[in-house]
Amino acid sequence: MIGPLIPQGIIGAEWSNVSGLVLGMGFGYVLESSGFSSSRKLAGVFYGYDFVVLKVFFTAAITAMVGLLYFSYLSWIDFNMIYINPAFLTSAIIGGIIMGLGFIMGGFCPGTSFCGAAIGKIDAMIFTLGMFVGIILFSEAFPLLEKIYYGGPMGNSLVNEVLGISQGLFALILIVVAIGAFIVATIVEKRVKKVDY
Amino acid sequence: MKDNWLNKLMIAAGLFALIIIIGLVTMRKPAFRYKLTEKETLAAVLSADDQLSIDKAKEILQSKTSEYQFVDIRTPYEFIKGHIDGALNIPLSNLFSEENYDFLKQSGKENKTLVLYGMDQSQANAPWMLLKQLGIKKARILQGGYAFLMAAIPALPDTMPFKGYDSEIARYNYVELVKGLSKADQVSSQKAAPQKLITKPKPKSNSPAAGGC
Amino acid sequence: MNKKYVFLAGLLILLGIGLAVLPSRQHPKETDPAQLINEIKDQTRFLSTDEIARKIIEKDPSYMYVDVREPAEFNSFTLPGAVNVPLSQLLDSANMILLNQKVKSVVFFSNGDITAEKAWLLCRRMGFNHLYIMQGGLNYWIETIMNPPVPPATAPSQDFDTYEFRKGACAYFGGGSAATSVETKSPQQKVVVKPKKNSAPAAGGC
Amino acid sequence: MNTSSTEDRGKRYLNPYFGGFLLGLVLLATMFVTGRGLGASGAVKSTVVQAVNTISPAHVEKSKYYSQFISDDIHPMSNWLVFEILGVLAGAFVSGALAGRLKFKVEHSPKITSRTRLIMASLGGLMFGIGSQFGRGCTSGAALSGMASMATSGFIAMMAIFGSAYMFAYLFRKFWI
Repeated sequence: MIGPLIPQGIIGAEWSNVSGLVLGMGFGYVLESSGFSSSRKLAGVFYGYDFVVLKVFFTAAITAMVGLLYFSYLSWIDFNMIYINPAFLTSAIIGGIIMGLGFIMGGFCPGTSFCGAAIGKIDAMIFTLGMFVGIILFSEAFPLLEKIYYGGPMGNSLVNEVLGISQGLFALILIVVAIGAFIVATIVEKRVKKVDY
Repeated sequence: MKDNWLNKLMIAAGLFALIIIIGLVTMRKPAFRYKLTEKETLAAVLSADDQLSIDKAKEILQSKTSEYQFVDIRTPYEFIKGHIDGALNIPLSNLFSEENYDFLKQSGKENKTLVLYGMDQSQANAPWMLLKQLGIKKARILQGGYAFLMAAIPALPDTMPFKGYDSEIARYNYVELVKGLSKADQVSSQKAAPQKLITKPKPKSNSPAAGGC
Repeated sequence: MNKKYVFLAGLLILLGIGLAVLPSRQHPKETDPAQLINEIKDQTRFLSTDEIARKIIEKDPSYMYVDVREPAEFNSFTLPGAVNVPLSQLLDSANMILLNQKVKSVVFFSNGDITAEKAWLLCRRMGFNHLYIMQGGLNYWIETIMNPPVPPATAPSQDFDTYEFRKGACAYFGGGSAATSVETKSPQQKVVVKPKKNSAPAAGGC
Repeated sequence: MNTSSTEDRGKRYLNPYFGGFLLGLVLLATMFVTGRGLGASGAVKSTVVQAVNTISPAHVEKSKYYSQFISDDIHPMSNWLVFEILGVLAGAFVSGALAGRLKFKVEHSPKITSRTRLIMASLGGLMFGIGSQFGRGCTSGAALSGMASMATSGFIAMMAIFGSAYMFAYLFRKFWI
């Protein structure tokens, strides 16, 4: 077991911020060069004229998942030390709905808005400011929202455990679903009128 | 233009897959794997089947059968000072070395029953449980260990059950001890709850129990 | 161009099939047997009765004491604050939650240390951390803490320190009334116990 | 790599699958090094908490929500996301500069004015700010990283975000097409 490097103490914790900077640069570079700094390109996925979000998002998730599973199989990384976000069903669904609404209104998600802001998109900068205000609002109203925030706890569960299948089988299913989605997306893209942006 | 990116992707994805395949091919098989599940282990541990009783050990020693192989896990120094006849000395620190472990697996296959023992039972307990879980089905443990077998051997013809070997038997009546009641009271309570009060026949431990504290 | 996409999709599906059919390895949460072997070779899993007595007296909140004997025995006597998890019910889900916790260290004990060690080994195998065994079990607890042997006069001074501590601990755990113990121990008192502390003989046999 | 015109240059994006593959590698590297996924909204939250803490520490202590994260600050990784986002800004800037996309502008559909677009963007940001707290992460933190590590929360977040966006897409069509 070599990874994850910092939690295992192979790299000192003082390097964590440096690693954040370097990995963040990679993240930002890839997002921007894939076209995620353009809100109209992002919104295209919801109107069928540009499926770049779907393609990038699914390819990334699958690549990382397959890599992670193989790495853990080969004992290169300790899967148990990977941080798993706790699932709170009610809270996650409500949050997801609000975020979806925000996505279609603002045309960005937080990561991409930073990319847009970095190359001078003023709407992306405004979006980022809106986010700050949103988080402050949420924090101030937290006593009222606490019940929802902790609603439907499911623990740090893995999706394959919830479904009762092995990790590998789930990965295979997801790969097949994703490839199907890519094919459908390509067909839809050809049919829908191109939007110039 | 687009094709250019696609070529790069193909090369990169191919490399990615190659790394994984190389990893899979060169992956070392783990030397040890659990063969029993936790539940099976617990069941094996709870049943007394895998504990070789002192009486049975005496029988084996008398009959000199080759079905049983005693394995002494103490240090060579202790082994030289005295050991069970025909026992093999594999110190705990070497028990899982490649050749010794292979030997243990081999004798397991040959239908030989391995009997692990240390100075006392608790010394051999964890190694025995591990061997069991690693799939050496015929591993057993000598109840009470070497010290108690030796203590019991002079009494070989004696058929009286010898209880002193089991350290899990409460040697003291804890409740009475803590209450600090007098000797007379203890005797009466001994009658009330006899299974609680199996006192070791050694005078050393008996007297403090009587003393109350 | 389409061919290249087909190739990529095929590659991805192959990798996925690989994941799905690879012989499943050990449950990832389990401790590797090789590591467990190393752990049983050293003695760090044992806590001495003195250490435990000290922790209980100091009310150290980071330790939980687990009695693995059957309830009948647990009910008649156990360590202060201990919980009962009989070995036969060790794998019950409620007990798993209790034992697999990150907050407290778990100290197993039984009459001896064999049963406790069985619980320890099983829990360690399942990947739980911070587990210990009380060395010698309750029998040894009684011998050392509740009824500490008086060290011979020639023993080094730390033996007497330990003895002093044990006597204090014994009083703390409510062992023996002064009356009975003075009776039995009185012949030794003046001879053996170092007159370092005046309170020592007065406290009686404990 | 011939460049015909500046307009063409500005639009030359990576093949989406190649971009996704690279993003997956970055995510994998992140998990390999730090044991956690990428994120974005967490950085904003950390900044907000820090800012409020500097202005009025008493308020942070009183607030049930802020106080959770202040105690967490002992953890060495707590500021990791902030540095990651600084990296994102730098990386995106480099990529934009190389591709010639650096330009101050408001991107919007020809059917709406810049003002409308900016109002919508600020509302969208507000929504994302609130939603990401409920969802314990945004599209990158909860959905992308969560899916890669097979977390249930990641799949719930992904389905909820995209489901709701598709649901509301019709209402907002004139802002985009």
